[in-house]
Amino acid sequence: MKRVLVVLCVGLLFWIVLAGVALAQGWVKFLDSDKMLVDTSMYAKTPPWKIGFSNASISNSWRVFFARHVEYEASKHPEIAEFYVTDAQDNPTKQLADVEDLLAKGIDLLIISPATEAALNPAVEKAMEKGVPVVVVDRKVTTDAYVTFVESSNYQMGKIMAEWLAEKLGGKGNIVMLSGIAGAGPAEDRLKGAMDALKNYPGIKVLEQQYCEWSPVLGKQVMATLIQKYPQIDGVWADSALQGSGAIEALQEAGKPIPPVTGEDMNRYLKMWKEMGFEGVAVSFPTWQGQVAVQKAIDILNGIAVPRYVDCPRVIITKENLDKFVRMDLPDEFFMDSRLPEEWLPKR
Amino acid sequence: MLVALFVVAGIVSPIFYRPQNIFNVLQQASALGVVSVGQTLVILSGGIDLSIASIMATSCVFAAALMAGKNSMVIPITLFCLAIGALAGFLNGIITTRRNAPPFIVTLGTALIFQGIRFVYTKGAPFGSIPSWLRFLGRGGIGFVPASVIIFLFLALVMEAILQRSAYGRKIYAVGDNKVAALYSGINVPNIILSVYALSGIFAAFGGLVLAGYLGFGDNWAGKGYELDAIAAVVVGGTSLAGGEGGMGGTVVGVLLITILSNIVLLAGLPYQFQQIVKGLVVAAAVIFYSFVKVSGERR
Amino acid sequence: MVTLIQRILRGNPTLFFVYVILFVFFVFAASTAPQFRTVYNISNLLRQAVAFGIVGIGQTIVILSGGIDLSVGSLISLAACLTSGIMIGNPTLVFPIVFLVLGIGVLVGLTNGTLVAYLRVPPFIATLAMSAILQGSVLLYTKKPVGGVTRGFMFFANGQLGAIPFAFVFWVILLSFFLFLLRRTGLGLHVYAIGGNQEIARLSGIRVSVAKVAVYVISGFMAALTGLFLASRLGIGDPLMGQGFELESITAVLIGGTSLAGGKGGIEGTIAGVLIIALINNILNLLGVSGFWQWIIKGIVVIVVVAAYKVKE
Amino acid sequence: MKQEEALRMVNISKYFPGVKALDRVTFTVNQGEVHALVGENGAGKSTLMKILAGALQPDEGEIYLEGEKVFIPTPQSAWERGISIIYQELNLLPDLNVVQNIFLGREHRGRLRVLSYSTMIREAESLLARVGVGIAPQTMVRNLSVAQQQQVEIAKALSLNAKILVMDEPTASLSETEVEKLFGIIRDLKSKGVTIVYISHRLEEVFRIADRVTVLKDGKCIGTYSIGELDRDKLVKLMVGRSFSETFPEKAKETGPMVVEVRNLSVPRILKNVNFSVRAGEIVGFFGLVGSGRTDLAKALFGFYPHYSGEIVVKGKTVKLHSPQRAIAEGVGFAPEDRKSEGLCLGLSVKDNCVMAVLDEMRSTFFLNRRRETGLVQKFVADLRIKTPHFYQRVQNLSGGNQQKVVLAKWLATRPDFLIFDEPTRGIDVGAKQEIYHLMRQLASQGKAILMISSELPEVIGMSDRIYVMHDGAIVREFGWGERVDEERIMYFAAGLHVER
Repeated sequence: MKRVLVVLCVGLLFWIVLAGVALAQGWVKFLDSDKMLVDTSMYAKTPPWKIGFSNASISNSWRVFFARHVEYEASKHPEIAEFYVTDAQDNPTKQLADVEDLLAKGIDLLIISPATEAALNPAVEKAMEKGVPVVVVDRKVTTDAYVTFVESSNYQMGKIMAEWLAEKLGGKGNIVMLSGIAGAGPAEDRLKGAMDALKNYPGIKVLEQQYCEWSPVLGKQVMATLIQKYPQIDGVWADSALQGSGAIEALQEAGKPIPPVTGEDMNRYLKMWKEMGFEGVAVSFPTWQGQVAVQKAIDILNGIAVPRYVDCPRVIITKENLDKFVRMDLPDEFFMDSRLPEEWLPKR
Repeated sequence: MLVALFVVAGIVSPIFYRPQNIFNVLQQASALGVVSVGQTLVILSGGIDLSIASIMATSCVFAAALMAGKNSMVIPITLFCLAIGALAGFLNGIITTRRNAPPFIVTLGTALIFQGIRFVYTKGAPFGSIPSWLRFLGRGGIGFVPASVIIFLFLALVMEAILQRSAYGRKIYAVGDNKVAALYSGINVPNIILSVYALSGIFAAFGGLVLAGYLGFGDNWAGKGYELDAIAAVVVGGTSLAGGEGGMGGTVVGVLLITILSNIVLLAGLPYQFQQIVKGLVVAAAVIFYSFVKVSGERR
Repeated sequence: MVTLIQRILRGNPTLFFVYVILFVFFVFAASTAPQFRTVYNISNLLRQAVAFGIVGIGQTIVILSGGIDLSVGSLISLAACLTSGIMIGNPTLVFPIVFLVLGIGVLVGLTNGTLVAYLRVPPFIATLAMSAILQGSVLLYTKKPVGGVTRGFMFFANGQLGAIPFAFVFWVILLSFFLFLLRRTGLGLHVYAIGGNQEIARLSGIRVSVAKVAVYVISGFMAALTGLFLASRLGIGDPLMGQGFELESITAVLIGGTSLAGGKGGIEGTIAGVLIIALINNILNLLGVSGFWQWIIKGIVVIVVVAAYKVKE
Repeated sequence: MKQEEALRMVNISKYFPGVKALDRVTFTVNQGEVHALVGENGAGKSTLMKILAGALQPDEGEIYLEGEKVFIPTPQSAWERGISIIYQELNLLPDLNVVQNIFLGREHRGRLRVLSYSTMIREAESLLARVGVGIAPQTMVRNLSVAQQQQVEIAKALSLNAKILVMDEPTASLSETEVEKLFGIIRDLKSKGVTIVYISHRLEEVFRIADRVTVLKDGKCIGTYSIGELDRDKLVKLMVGRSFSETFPEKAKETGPMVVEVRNLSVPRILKNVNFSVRAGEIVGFFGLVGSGRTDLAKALFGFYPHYSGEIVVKGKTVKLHSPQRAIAEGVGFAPEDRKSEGLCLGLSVKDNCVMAVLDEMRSTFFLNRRRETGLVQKFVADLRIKTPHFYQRVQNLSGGNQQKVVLAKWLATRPDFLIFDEPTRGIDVGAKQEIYHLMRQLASQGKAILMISSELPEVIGMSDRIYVMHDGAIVREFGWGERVDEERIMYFAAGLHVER
């Protein structure tokens, strides 16, 4: 009895600490509703199904890989009679219209990758009100009106990158931070994650944080200027390999030793890393989130309970496993944490 | 004005004067410079070209894909990319002249079409790589002078010479000043306009190659925003949006001004948002300045 | 009937042509996509047209006066962000915020107008610069979607009056008002006159500068209104949500047959232009055309439509 | 009859860049008179009237209306004081309708300041009836002929119920009958006590309608005369400061070979079966009312209507003139009617305009040859006596006559065999007119064939060796060498009266 009590107390204490940390970290979701399974029996339907996928855009290669995963997974399920895809071209207003168009087609389930978080609330609410279950993927909505949310946390991604960088520098040094598009959800989340992580490393001094629009051109230009401005840059935190690869080029051309630079699973970055041999880390923002989203969608329509929240585990590529991911023969803009079979890769 | 900015830049940050920084600024200015040369021609003839950025990216993507890292392919594919640019410009020109449609909207449409074409071609994920020769064009240098800026200044100089000294150049001014009078003087106005758009397309494609060289791979959005920056540079350089007035000299200054501006905003450590605000203010101020100079000139 | 058509053709062939195109698109949509014909889809289509419709009205008036307004996109973002950022679900704040936001729109328009009319800055440049300044300001205010609007406020964009979207009714009322303004008031006539020939307008005793400022104020007001509408439609303001509105609204106006040189055209055409663009989007979605091809098709449609108006010199 | 003073402008001065347009001009008009204001182009007439109308502000000077000192800062304030003006260049907006144009800037408003078109339309109808033109008030101005537009302008001026009405070259594009109608209106207004200031280059009109004349020259007031004190010669002498015994140069004594022969030239709906010829050394005049197709004929000869039918023979060779470039290559030159919008690039320099049509000839290898260019320009500036401070002066800063000479220089540079002049002296002062006439005759005597289109009868008769009269797109009469011509006979055919016989 006593032992049971002790176990219980320790367990409780552990819970409280964890909850406290979680609250402090702002991942409250993990603990309340998010780990829960959602009963989807009311959405069960006999095939054939019509599924709508409202994509935010396919205007860059990450999004193309993401969309391909969705379509690849959909193609594997003969139960899906119709699979409609719309492209909002990065415009939330158009996406709202797209969702309305999809609903007009009488879809049984909506998969949505919102163009901007929060702004697509009315779209998903409308779908749920009509009894169409919604799978949100990649970027979040702030309403509760969805069945499941599949993502890979941008906050975590930024945080892991920053922690790696701080550890690599031994907790001490000057870094610059290069973000994506000011005002874009993923960029801001990654930045927030990084900033929160850096609070634990008082020795790390952020010399400057600038936005580079996820453009390799701007990444290179901004870095070239920052090199002039700061004689000593010990590390570069870049929230994506787009500006990251530009920054590496700038460093290389300035004839500087390349300090640790963070990146992601974009082949360009991996290739540079392999060729130049600097200290790098790639934290993937998995393109296969889309595949998971379709799998969850199938579950829902089969009436199988799904988790309220699915976090797709990001791959962390380090020096040790770099060779497993980098492919010198593949194009620069390929994302290597991919689950696509060879024939589904974008090709001419 | 440029001198003033140089002084201000130095006050904001002495780093500005470092040779390496000047090198960077010049290098960063050159792709914008090349496309602004084309934009100047279009604006002088009384038009406007908003398809520049799209042509740049298309050329960049095609260069990477078709050169595939092989130096032997640089020259043929460069020609191919310039041909694509010329084609886009030709489309702009032919519709603007034959159908007398507003260039603003026609070039916007062309931009969309070529955006679609490059994505369809690459399926959204650009492939291939940029061979070392082209890379030298984009990032190499002779001593402290970037190769790309030599090309930019050379092109600007050649076009200025053509504008001021050749029959063709004079015709561009005439068309920009008064299309009807140019027509009545036996100038083949549609052909001039057509050629100007085609040239702008070629310059845009070339700018895309410079950027490809700078960047090292095919990027679907290389040159994003350059169409408006180029217009801003041309206008800041004193070329009138109404056409028929201005020249390359001003454009070179305008391009440097816009680039230096970004540079000193960064050197001053101002956040990105300020860069936009400052750019907006400077462009507005420059144009207000010109209009005052003009008005006081008239009242002289 | 034949004489009527002849009269229309002689009076305003461009307008006639736009509506023919609209009709053709409509018939095409209705015949190829069965889902198109549902009441639900049509009411969606109308609702979708409203955002561009509102900002398009302002843009039309600016273009009629011989100007152009490239600052509407950033202004929309600013307006939407302020709306949701200050309201944060508080119903008592709805009216003050609406006034504040519309006031900011007016102020921005006033600045644009002053730059154009009194400081002689070409409208293209003045509003482009304004756009950069506004976009910078929004991002200084917030980098993420902020706050949220109240349920009641969301009725503005999403409510239904029976089968008809409230927003569409609102748009129709706005349209009638501005049609009336352009056709039946001095300001409207003066806008056409200024766009036709500024010097003649001046010699006719029209206060050109005042009218020009008024035109940009209207455009700023309409852009702010669009920002309110979008905040209502999406429930929240996003600092990048207005991107692209400037160029698309101009496209709609020009497709509607209004001349970029000013003085010719009107809101009647813009209505068709806005509906044509909404229809294209709707059809391409219903037909499931891939995003890459959508760009190409849209580009071609835009060029073909403007090329079809052979404007006389 | 006791004359009250309606208007007195005292010591008015106005400066423009590089020019003193008005130099302490004093101008007095009596109540109820028709007061002609004459002077060469650039004498300052239009500037003075623009100041009166509130469109320009004087740099110094005062204006008195009925003895009371006034300021006229805007066009509205001019109307409020009963001053209205019909400008020299048409001031109508083509994309608005007649009613909107007539009432532009002072629309009638009903309740809630809404425009009340019904009242405006009613009023417009009565105004148009008064002018004697039968057009529907809601017609777009774009669809009106030039003469009809001019009449709408007059209706617009009438609508103001002005006490002082200024007419700046109102008859420039009116036919003889329409001019008569206008004079009727002027007399009618005068009888109602309206004061009229009448600006015209057509001196015979001045003598027919004016009570008094004020002469301006080079921005200065030469004097005011009652019409009885003057005759034509005296007036011209006052205007140009020298006298002209003969207005037109001597006609050609002999002609050379055929240069241009046109056979059955037709352009659907524009030209019908036009046949004519022009020989080297002769000036052939074309007269026709507005809409008769005279300018279209010129355009056809200059390659603007590529789909014509019929034959054009230049120097014995049948040519296909399907573009202006082709026409120029065949030795055709064309000085168009509207100098500012068709003839010149106003923002460019004298030099650039002069060489514009021969740019391709100015090349040595690739670049333009500066020396050849300046040589050419120097020659023409000297030959044609173009008054310009330097070759790089923008042509917009030149006077009308000098601008016309630049146009002429542009065409002479192409060394044409055949020159078409469309209204060569429109809006040009008497002195410059003389120069242009002499230049034209000189060119003819050098062996060029010249086709002159004009709507001024004295000019056509005085200048032409032969005259063709056009009506409704066709040539209706040729007056051959030495054939007796007079204004009535020409007008008889031009007005199409021979058909109705």
